[in-house]
Amino acid sequence: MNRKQKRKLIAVMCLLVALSIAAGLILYALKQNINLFYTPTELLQATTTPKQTIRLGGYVKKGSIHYDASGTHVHFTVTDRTHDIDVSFDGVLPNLFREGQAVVTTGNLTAEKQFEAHEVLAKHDEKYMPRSLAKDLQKPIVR
Amino acid sequence: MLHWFNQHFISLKAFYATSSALLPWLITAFSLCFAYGLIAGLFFAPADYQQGDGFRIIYVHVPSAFTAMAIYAVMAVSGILTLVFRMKIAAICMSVSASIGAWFTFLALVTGAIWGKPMWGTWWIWDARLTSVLILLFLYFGFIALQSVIPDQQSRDRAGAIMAIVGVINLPIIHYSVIWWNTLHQGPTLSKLAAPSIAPDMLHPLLAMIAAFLFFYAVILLLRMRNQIVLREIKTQWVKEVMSHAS
Amino acid sequence: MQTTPTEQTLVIDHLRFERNNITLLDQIHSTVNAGELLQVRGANGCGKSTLLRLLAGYLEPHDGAIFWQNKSITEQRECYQQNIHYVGHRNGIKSTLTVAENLKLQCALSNIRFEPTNAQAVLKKMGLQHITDKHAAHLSAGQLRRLALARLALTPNKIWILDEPTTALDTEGQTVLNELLTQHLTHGGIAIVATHQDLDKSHPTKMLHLGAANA
Amino acid sequence: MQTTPTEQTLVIDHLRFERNNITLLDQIHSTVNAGELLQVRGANGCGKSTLLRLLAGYLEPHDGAIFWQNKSITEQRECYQQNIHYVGHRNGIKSTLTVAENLKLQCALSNIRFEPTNAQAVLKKMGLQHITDKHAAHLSAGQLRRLALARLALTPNKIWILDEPTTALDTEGQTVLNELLTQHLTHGGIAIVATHQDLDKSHPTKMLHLGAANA
Amino acid sequence: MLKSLLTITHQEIVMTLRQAYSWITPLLFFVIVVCLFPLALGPDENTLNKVAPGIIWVGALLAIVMSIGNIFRSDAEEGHLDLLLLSAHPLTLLVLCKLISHWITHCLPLIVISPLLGILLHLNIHEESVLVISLLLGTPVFVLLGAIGSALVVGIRSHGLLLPILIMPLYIPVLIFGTGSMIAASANLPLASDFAMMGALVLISLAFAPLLTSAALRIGANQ
Amino acid sequence: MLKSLLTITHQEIVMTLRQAYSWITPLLFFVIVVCLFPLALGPDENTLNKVAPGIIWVGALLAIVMSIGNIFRSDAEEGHLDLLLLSAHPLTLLVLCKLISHWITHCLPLIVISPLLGILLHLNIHEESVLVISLLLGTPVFVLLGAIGSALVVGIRSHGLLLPILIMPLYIPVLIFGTGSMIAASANLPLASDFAMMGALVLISLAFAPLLTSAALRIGANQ
Ligand code: HEM
Ligand SMILES: Nc1ncnc2c1ncn2[C@@H]1O[C@H](COP(=O)(O)OP(=O)(O)OP(=O)(O)O)[C@@H](O)[C@H]1O
Ligand SMILES: Nc1ncnc2c1ncn2[C@@H]1O[C@H](COP(=O)(O)OP(=O)(O)OP(=O)(O)O)[C@@H](O)[C@H]1O
Ligand SMILES: [Mg+2]
Ligand SMILES: [Mg+2]
Repeated sequence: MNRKQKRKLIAVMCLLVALSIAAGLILYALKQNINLFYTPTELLQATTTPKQTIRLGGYVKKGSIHYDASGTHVHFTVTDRTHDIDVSFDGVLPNLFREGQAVVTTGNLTAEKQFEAHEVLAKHDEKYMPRSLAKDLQKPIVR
Repeated sequence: MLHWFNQHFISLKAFYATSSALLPWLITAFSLCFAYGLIAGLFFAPADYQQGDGFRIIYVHVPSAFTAMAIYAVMAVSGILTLVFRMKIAAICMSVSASIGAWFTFLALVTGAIWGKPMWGTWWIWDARLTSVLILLFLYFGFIALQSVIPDQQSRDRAGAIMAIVGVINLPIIHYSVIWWNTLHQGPTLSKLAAPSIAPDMLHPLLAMIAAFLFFYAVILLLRMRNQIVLREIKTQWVKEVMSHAS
Repeated sequence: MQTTPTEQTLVIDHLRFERNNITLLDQIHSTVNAGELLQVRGANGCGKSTLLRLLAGYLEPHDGAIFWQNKSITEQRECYQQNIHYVGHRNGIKSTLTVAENLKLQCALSNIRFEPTNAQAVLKKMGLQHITDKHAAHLSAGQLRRLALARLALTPNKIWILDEPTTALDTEGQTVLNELLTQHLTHGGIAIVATHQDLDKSHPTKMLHLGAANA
Repeated sequence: MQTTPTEQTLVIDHLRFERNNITLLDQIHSTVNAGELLQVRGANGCGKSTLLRLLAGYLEPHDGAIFWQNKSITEQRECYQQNIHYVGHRNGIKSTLTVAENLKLQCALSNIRFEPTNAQAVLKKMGLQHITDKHAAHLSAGQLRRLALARLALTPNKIWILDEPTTALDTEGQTVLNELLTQHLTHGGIAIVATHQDLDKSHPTKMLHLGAANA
Repeated sequence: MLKSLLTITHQEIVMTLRQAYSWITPLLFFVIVVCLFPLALGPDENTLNKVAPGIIWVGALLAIVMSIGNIFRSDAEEGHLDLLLLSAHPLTLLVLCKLISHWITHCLPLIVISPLLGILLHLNIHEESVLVISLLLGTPVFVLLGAIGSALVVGIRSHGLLLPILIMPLYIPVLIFGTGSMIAASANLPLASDFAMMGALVLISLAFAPLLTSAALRIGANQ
Repeated sequence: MLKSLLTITHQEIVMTLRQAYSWITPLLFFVIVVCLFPLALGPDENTLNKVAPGIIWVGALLAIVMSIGNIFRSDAEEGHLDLLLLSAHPLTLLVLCKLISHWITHCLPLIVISPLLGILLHLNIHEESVLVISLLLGTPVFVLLGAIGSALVVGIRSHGLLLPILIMPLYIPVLIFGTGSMIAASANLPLASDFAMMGALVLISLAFAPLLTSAALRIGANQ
């Protein structure tokens, strides 16, 4: 092996090592989950102050939606099926907002498991089917 | 094999001839797919159980988003062919694709935003999918700007190739953004290993529309490539002959 | 090809080069043997600088090839370019470094030990010894050119490619340049020089006349 | 002062100029009458370019003065500078404009009507007629220099200050330059030229030799 | 005289338009910088809304600061500046021609596109119109003051970021009144005083900047 | 071989330090940009605190984008680039030397000063340290990717803001993870994933950027 080949070999080795470490780091990072929003479980582990604005995401718990007398104020529970957080919201809800629907809410954690939202977005899942079919299946819409 | 390729696709002159033969077929294919997709999608596909008729924008949004990404992939591959194999035809393909890709990306962004307002409750949110598509648009702009600045043909091709290759890292990010991260954008419906989670009545027009968009890209691509080929080879005998036939 | 190329022959083989679809150089061929000087002449805009940049491997010909050690230079570009000294219209001097530091950087780039005494000798030869520590930004046009030519004396390279090297040089400077060339050629080097002025007639010179500008 | 200055005489009066506390030019004096050419010679780095920039009013002398129409030029700089054509080491060509547009811009700057036919004639004279619409960015070194010299023919100015105008010019280009100079001088113009090459001997020439570089 | 000056202005604009990137890139830069902020600031939509005027103004400021640095650079490098000094026209007028064409080619497009960015950051109609008016008043000052700085650094090669740090402090008053007017607009407070102030700044800088710029250019040639 | 490369790196650093403004101005630019925001956003302390990470990161990004553009410019203008291509060392290694010295002279000072700006924007100790670490991981990526862009535009004179618009989109992931880590830090959420991601980005760009840069430089000489 002459000098030039040796040099090339070293370069390729360095490249491979760097890339494999990079791949490892990426896998590690993905396992840790990088988020647009935090799930209730994640949020309860963190120590946040009421001042901080946070995105909370999860499913609207069955039977948890309560409207105020005024009709604009709404309370519901967001769950990831391990932990729940109660959300209160004052404003216009998106069309898709309903029980079992995935939502992303923005707001502040005011007390233990109490969330004050100033924005609620509905997250649509990847299923598309006609109404008749959905009725036939009669299966819960949540995952 | 390689020889066959060279005869039909790689040399500019051959490509010009091949493309003349291909174009009518591509146009027909586009028309058929588009007609079926449009009619079936708008009138025959049933309304969605959750989104109602609003979901029909899928027939524009998904094909345009898919095509936008496909075009960038084409550019990156052409970039590699340009840099490594010095193929002129690849360079031409790359540079004329850019603005088409930018338009499709723009379309995907606009249709997505229009769809997002009623369904999510917002036009725009800075989640991983949406942001990475915006980056794609900027990458197209950057590519176009870079190429428009370099006067020398060869340098323009190669510099563009490097830019296209560097930007390709964004494609997996766009595609997997909805899996890797929690996004507001939904997860994959079609482009996953499992069966598509969409009813067949809705799926078929969608696939037809995706094919139609890709054919449309192919048609525009070929037309623009032919222009470029003539411009680049303007001094050669065969182009002069072609031109005299045309006039 | 007129002569059978030896190892150390630079062969220019039916070169064609175009810019924006206009053919600038066509059917250029010539061979330069060790110890020979190729003088490229021609009117303004005929493509001398372009030819020199092709020979230095910066540009790639559209047709034809250049052979060094019997191998096309496009196939061995990095290796080939290590044999070259190129002095173009721009001098390649870093204006933020001093004269001496520029030489030092040049040595590092050529992977050669920097010997201060040797550098001093070279500067002396080029008539720059009194401004060794002056910033290159403050040199006059001719001083810059001398500093650029000092590279030739400093590190040994087989092929010299010089684009109008006499620009801005006074008579004394031109004499020094001719001396450098003589020494290089007698040691078996190759020199390719584009110039409008006549060089010293004593060099073993081949002429290459380029046609009028087609552009 | 040897001769009594007339209106159209440029008088250089015991000029001194220093850079960074080093005296570059000292006790320079000379007079140039209408129709005369002052050739500035000297080794590299002796201060020719510096002197020319002083004469063009870009720099101010530390001592002594330059008189034009019996008045120091520092006192009438803007007026004086309108009489001048300066061609320096850099050509002053806008690379984003075409050859013709560069001439047009030049006319506008001199507040002269742009006559396309006249411009064509000038370009023809300079041997640039075939690249009228080429972008200046794509010109060769010699073509750029020719375009810079085209200014001299295009708009009439009394004083020409040329710093190594022959740089990059081929023999034909040099002939044209000499013709331009002859015409200018016979019409009573003044030319101040720094050059290492000899100019045409037929011009009524005064020589100014600058000493070795003190720097 | 006027005709020549018009020719010069026209030629300047032609040069810029011909190098499309020289006016498109500041525009895209503006757009990208504005888009960077939402990404960097994180999720809070409320905050975003609050800082929108600041972001747009700082984006415009940066785009102009960066593009104004080139106004004399190519002239200096190509030696064209030497010719400007020898021109038959007063240098001040030539400078004014260059500045006007620079504003037309570099700032107008920014102003035209700014309402679009406003939509992205959820501004309402009233705020949008105030944004446009305040930019119309503010950008000329940016250009005029920037020209002085540009001329000061013209003799220095590769001056890097010297120019921005020279002139950005001078831009602060404009920035304060510009964003001030928008904050007032979003609170439905009267704006006249902010606009009056900005108008005054335009006139003052129009009176002095070309003079100072040409003086600085002469000094630059002195090197 | 190694010795020459060290000499070259050293010479590069000397050049930069000698022209003090070439490394001080990006620093000042950073500081000024960060200080512009409090002025543009108005006095609201609460908002300011929230946007602090974003502002610091965008400021650093802009300062680096602006300074990286000059990394090959003077080389190209002086014709020194032609010599680099003829060097006895692989161009890739020369590029790496230049990038390392650029990072040392242009980015390290930014990182060193950033905690001070953090204090100005009321970051706490934990956030400060996260800021420094994330900048240490992020700035090399900025430099490496920036070099590719710089090399691509090297043949073009007065390319203006072309470079920023080419490379800023590529910077966005770094920006997101960088500010993400700080936002997480302020909410006491785990950071390891952000840091791991940034580390991966550094390695990937370290593997490819010098190669692509040198390829681009060769193309630039092709003009
Ligand atoms: C501006 C907003 C949006 C952007 C930029 C965007 C972008 C994209 C992109 C790039 C894809 C293609 C992904 C791939 O092929 O890997 C895609 C797919 C898709 N998008 Fe969107 N989108 C947006 C909004 C929406 C909205 C509001 C909806 C529906 C509620 C939606 C539904 C879909 C669907 C169903 C797919 C197909 C998924 C698959 O099979 O992979 N998008 N979008
Ligand atoms: N900005 C400057 N600062 C310090 N010294 C300078 C500066 N510019 C030029 N010099 C010095 O001034 C001297 C004269 O320079 P000038 O350019 O006038 O020389 P010249 O006679 O034109 O030489 P040449 O024949 O090489 O063009 C030189 O020794 C040069 O080193
Ligand atoms: N980038 C370019 N694009 C288009 N044409 C170019 C480019 N560079 C050079 N040319 C043209 O190529 C021709 C040859 O240029 P080149 O610089 O090789 O000439 P030259 O023989 O060195 O002339 P000179 O004696 O003036 O230096 C010229 O006519 C020039 O106009
Ligand atoms: Mg030449
Ligand atoms: Mg000189």
